[in-house]
Amino acid sequence: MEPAEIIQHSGGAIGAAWLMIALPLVGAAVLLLGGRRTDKFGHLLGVLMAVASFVVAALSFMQLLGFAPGERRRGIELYDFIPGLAKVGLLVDPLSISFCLLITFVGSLIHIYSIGYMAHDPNRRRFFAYLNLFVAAMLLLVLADNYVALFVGWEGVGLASYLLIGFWQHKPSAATAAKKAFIVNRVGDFGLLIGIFTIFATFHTLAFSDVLGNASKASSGTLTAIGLLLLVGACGKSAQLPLQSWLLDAMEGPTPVSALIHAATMVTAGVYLIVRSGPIFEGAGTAQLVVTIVGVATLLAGAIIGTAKDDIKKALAGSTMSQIGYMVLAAGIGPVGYAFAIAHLITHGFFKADMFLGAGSVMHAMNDEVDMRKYGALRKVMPVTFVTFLIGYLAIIGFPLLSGYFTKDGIIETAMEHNAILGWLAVLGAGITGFYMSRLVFMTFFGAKRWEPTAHPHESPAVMTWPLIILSIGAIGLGAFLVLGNRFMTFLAPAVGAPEEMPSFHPVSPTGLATLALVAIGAAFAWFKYGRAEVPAVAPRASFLTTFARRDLYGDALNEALFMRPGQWLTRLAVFFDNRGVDGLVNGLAAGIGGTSGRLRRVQTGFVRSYALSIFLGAAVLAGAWLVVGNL
Amino acid sequence: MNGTIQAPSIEYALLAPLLVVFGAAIVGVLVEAFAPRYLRSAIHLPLTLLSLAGAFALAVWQAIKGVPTKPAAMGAVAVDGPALFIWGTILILAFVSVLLIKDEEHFVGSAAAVPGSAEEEQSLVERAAHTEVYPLLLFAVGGMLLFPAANDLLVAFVALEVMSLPLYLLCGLARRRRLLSQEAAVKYFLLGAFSSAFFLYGTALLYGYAGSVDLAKINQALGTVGGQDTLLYIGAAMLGVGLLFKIGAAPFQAWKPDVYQGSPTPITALMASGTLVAAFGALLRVFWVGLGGLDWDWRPVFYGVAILTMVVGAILAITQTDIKRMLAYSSIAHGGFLLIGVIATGHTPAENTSALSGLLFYLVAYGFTTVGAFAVVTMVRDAGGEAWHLSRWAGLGKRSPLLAGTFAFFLLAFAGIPLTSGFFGKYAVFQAAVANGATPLVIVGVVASAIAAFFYVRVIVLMFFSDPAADGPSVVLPSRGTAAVVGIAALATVVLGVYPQPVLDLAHTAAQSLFVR
Amino acid sequence: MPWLSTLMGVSVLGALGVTLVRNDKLAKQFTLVVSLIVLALTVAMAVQFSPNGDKFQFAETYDWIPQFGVHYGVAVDGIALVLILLSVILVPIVVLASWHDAEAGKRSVRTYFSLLLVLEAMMIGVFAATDVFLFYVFFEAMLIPMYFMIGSYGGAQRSYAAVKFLLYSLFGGLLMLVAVIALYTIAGKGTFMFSDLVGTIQDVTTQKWLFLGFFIAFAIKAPLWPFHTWLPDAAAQAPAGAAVLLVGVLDKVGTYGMLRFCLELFPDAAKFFTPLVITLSVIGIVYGAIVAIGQTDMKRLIAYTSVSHFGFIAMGVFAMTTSAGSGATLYMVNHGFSTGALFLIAGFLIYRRGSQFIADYGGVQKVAPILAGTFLVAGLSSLSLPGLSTFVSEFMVLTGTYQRYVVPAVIATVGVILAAIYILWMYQRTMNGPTAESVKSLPDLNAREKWVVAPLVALLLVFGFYPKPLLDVINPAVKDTLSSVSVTDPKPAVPVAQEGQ
Amino acid sequence: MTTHYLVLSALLFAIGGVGVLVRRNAIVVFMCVELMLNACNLAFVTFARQNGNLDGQLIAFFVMIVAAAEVVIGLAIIVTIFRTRRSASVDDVSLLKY
Repeated sequence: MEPAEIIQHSGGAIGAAWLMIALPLVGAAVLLLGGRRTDKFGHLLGVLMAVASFVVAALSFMQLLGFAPGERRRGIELYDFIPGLAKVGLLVDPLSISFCLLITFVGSLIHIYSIGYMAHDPNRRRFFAYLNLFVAAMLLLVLADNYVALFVGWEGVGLASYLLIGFWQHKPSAATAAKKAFIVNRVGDFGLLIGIFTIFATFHTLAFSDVLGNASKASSGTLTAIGLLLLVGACGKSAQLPLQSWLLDAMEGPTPVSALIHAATMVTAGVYLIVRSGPIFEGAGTAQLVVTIVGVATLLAGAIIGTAKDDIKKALAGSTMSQIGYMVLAAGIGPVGYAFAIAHLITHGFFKADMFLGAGSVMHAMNDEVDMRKYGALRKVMPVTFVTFLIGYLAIIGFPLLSGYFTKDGIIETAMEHNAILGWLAVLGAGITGFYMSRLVFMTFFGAKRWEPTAHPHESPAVMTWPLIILSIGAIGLGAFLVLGNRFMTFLAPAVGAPEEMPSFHPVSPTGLATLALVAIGAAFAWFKYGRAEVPAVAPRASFLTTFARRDLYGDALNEALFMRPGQWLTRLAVFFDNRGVDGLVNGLAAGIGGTSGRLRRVQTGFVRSYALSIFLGAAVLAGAWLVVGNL
Repeated sequence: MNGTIQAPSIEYALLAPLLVVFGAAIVGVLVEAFAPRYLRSAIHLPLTLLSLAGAFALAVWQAIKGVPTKPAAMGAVAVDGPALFIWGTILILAFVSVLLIKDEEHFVGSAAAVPGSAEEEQSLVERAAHTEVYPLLLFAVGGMLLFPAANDLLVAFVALEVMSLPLYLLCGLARRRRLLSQEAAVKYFLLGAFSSAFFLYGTALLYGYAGSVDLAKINQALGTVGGQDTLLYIGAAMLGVGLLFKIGAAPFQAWKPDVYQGSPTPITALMASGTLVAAFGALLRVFWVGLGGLDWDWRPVFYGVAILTMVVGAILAITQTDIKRMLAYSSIAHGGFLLIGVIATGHTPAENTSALSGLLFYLVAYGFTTVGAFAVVTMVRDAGGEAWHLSRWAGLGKRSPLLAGTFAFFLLAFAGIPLTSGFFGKYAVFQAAVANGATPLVIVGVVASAIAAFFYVRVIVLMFFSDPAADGPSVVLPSRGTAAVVGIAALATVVLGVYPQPVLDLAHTAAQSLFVR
Repeated sequence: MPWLSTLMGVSVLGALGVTLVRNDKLAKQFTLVVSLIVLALTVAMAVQFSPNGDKFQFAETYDWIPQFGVHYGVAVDGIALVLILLSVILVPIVVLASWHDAEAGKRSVRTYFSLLLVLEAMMIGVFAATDVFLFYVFFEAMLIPMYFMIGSYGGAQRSYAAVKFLLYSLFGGLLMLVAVIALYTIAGKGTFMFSDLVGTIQDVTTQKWLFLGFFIAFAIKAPLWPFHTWLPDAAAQAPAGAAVLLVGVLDKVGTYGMLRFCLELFPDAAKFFTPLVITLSVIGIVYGAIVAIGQTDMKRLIAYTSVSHFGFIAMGVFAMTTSAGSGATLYMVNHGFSTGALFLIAGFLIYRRGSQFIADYGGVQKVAPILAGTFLVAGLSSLSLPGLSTFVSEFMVLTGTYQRYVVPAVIATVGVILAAIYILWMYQRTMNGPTAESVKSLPDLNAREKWVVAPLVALLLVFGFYPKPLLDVINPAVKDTLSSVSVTDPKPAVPVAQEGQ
Repeated sequence: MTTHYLVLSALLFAIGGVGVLVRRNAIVVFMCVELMLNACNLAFVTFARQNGNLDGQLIAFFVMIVAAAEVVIGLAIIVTIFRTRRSASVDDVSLLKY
């Protein structure tokens, strides 16, 4: 089934969809320009704007549901952005509205949570300003009806991410991490930009409606090129191999940031881009294949990294990488996979945000300690956090009937049908997930207390626990709601198309059983190693493989060896060349003329007879020249 | 040979400017002889200024009345458009220079007294003064007027000497640094006489070739006389030596820095402006009227000379540390630029007119700026007299911004920055040269200009961007004359830089009548 | 009404007036008022400009030097108009920013502001000139006030920098002079009016030589690699305000000249040399960025970023597509605001601490958040973050270039990554991390400084989201230019029928 | 026949010229210049003979007068510097250089 036509729309909540973007943007502007004057109510304004944005999203969703499925792609013209290149408009369709709901809903919860989490930070207002900025940019990204506006949002979230990772910028590590995130993202943007240039050169337009509607007319070579370039962009934003390295460092940011940006929403933008550009990928098999390979590679890499991390946030970050790997894998499969990719994206948004916020709650209780080796036995002191975290945990490992069970297993099943190798690797990934998530839970909430003497853990305030509770409810039921009866796939079909034959859900399938078995083995292994056994307070010397995982698969080492060192060397060389070579040439020329002058002026000896000689010789030369010229 | 001698017809009206200047010079000599010492200065100054002004008025009157198309005085003197224009220019420049000379500080009280001797002391006590300066100057100016107007080589030679001999003397009359001044006089004299001999020998050879020293007749002979080309070529080369020497073209430039440096600054100003103008006028006339038919031969030779001159002038100037020497080298470089204009004279009247008018304009522009620049030099003094060393000029911009600013402006004009007269001067000759296919020469010209800009800019750096030395020179309160000179020069530099059209028109009209052949 | 002459006249009279004011403070206020009047007049003029009307509007032509065929001819098309707007917007900002700059060296304050106004008149003149000779006159004469501003009011190495700047530019200008003369002579029209000279040089070899004469001058001015080394010296030594005008406006004369003169007067030569120019530009983009990364001096760093940016502009000009051409023109304007903001804020920082070295700072964000914040915004505009106007222009240039020259555009896009590195690394080293002892008591921006930065940031944001007003003016002019070069945009591989294209 | 005179004139001119280059005494140098002028005179007279007009002879007189004037000036200058420096060597006057 092909995607539906876009219908120009005005009026109603959808007509006011721009408010979704504008409201948080205004919030950010007020808080940033208002300065300290807005300190008192800054966080409240931030929450208000996020919630208001959610309300608009919800109303738009309602209105959209009111249309027949084939008329659910509504375009709203805004203004002529770059005359001749791009008009800006919004596209409200099932795909974008799903994202809007996720972003604004989870976003609002995280805003609320942050009131408590950031309560003691003197710059809380600024934090909320950045959060609002992020929400606005993210919404622009998903609502844009063309690639330029998408790119504006794309970079906007990058900026917000930069600002929020480096929020505690007095910490050099945070500042470095922020910079790294931005630069690595820029590498991705490099691909995305060139992809956009290629699109423009091919179609002379950047509007989704024109490009995607005519994609089939372009040669497959062009489409492959565009697809791969867009993939580079997606890799950067979604921390897929080989541009994954920034995500782990990004955990330097405050935990709500990790939850919102680096788990639930921004990092999934790559998946959105691929799904949105579906018609391009569908015309380019090679590109699709590469997408799936990247997805699988990342889901394994993320999982492996997750197994060895003692920093609770980094372990979760590895998990995020891995889960997004699943989504990318699904997105690379084509229309069958799109719905699963987005569904998993949404459920992941809930349960991963849930877990990140839970981790934040733990850190909040433990004086911002992130090393799980210094946790243990927290289930009793933090019951709410523990229960909500446990739900998230069960959801992610695919415990039957919880969200992850439906969405992730859907992806695995689809992959298995698409390509058995990919499928089995995805199953393997699920097994590892079972291990590292269990390890995380056991190390944190079970076992013996390994707290620092100064730690006095306590349950977090209600403003932090309520978002956890709400998110965990989503983590429980959302998967079933979306997947059962192909509800989401049907809903999404007008936007991204759908397979001719809807897949049916088998509660008991060989793949599903294999997955469950592997997950159980992984969890059991974790129990033996970290639940029952004593966890050393200092990480023991580890095997080569563990070190490999601890060092993020040597991703940073590789970057350093391949890019940073040569880059620094190149920079020094260039500076040297510029000073000595280019500028040296200029100054050398000047010095040369000066030197000539200095030597030549010695000819002016001051002796009148030597002057006379020059006249005499000059006369001879002149006469000689004349004779020569005259007799030519 | 019928026994009667025809009285030569002399067009006195045409020659009136010359006669006025020479007459005033002779009156000046008489004043020296008969007027009491205390009156001499009081008589000389008005006499000199009035005669120059009168001569200028007569030249203007002549120009308005109509430019004659035939040489005057039996073909000896050609009062044509270019000559009148050059006369006007020289007379104004001379007038301005006289205003500088008026300041007696510049000249020695008694030239005969040995420096440092008791006689010199006495002459200082007596406040003795060489008021002969004025008649000498008038003679020199008379020579300058005659030189470019001379229509035969003998007159040219005589004019050359009349112009040069008083200048040799004037060079040696500086009040301060007398050793340098005397050295300048000796060098200028010996080398000047040496080069005059070349000029004369060239005249002789051309006389041998053509049977006449009349320029027009020489030119006629060019096509008709055969078999004596060697005489012609060597003769032309020897004439060239004499003329290029006066211009200061390489390789005959060596005297210029030494003489410019040693001479009393007002005399340097006169030489750098008036002599240069006169010499270029004569060069044009000799080569264009006398050897016009030979231009295929002299143009390539001048090509080389021009390139050498520009390059030598520009390159040697950048390491100079003495302001007057630097200006001298700058003058050499400008001589090179002006030679481009000479080479640019072409074959059609239109081409000639544009080249010639460009050259004339350049001469006016350069002359004024030069006089102004040297006038500024006279004002910057320390205990030992004028402060010539460039390091002494450091920070002048802070101490007397107006003077330094004016000087910087002159320097920018030398460098040929737009909105100064120097720019249009250069532009005019460059354009004529390009129009006549001498583009490579112009490229050398602009490269030399760029190099030359360095040392002008260096002085500005010193004056404005460096901190003043603690015991730096002071700027004397200018006498009214000096102030007037600086003012006039600055005004001319501005006006010619912003609205050059009237003077260009004038030069154009003058050039249109071309040289009388 | 003779708008353009009025603008220049007001500036010049203002410059004279400033020298007559006896009191320094009054002189500053007077200058500010004059520059604001000029701004108001320019805006009034711009409002009356009709983008789809005659190519050149507000034309005034008088004979200046008939003998040389030189006119006083001024007029504006869209390209010139936006650049004049840029200039007159920057001048009051610079005046306000330089409030105390001239005092630091204990030099004449009045002279500084007088030079500033003279420069303003010349900046207007150089963009408005419709007579090639007049353009040349302004082109060269502009050097002088800037020379004095750098030399008299700059940093420790100021005289070296000023001389290098002047001589380098002068050299280029003189080469151009030869070309100007040759153009006049060969065209044989007896006039320097640009419109009369377009299309007169038919011989391609001649065009090539003349093109080189003009181009080298512009390449030095812009500056393109490898003629760029004067810029870091000059910009680093100039007082911040002068650096803004130098990099923000004066250098644009180079790229403007390429667009206006190199392309229109010598279309065939321009096409012939396009590969060369694009190569130089691309080298400049990457090279400038890499060298910028390695700088230890803030102002030098910003100067090198400009080398990179000028590469983008030149590439856009010579890509000869509508999008690239308009983008390049817009880039000239945006770069003025962006680099202007960077230089000024860096200047404020340097003024406080007395050092240009990045290593002397650290953690400024903590003590001076507004300064740091605005510096970040300016920095982000330098790395062309979407939402800021520089993105629009860079995007247009790259899109337009890619249509015709894929590989150069791809290499140039690497500059996008490098820009992130040099800006963010500088920001990190100066603003982030633990607060350095020496900056602990650094005051934040004061009211005057906020007024300096606010308009720039506002312009960057407004044109970042709504560049249409500028592009509506620029687009017709660029299209006209390209049509006189007789090039058309490449056709799309997949034509998509749609309205509005 | 006149060729010999011309050769002589050229020789004299050359001797004068070389004399200027090699002699140190200012007076001698100056006399060498005078020799050159006289060589010119000889040439003039010879050419007058050759060309069959009197112009050359006339010019010779002019040249003599000019030469006399030059002597007056020249001696004055040389004597002045001799008195100052107690030396007539032109090599001693070399303060102005480079």
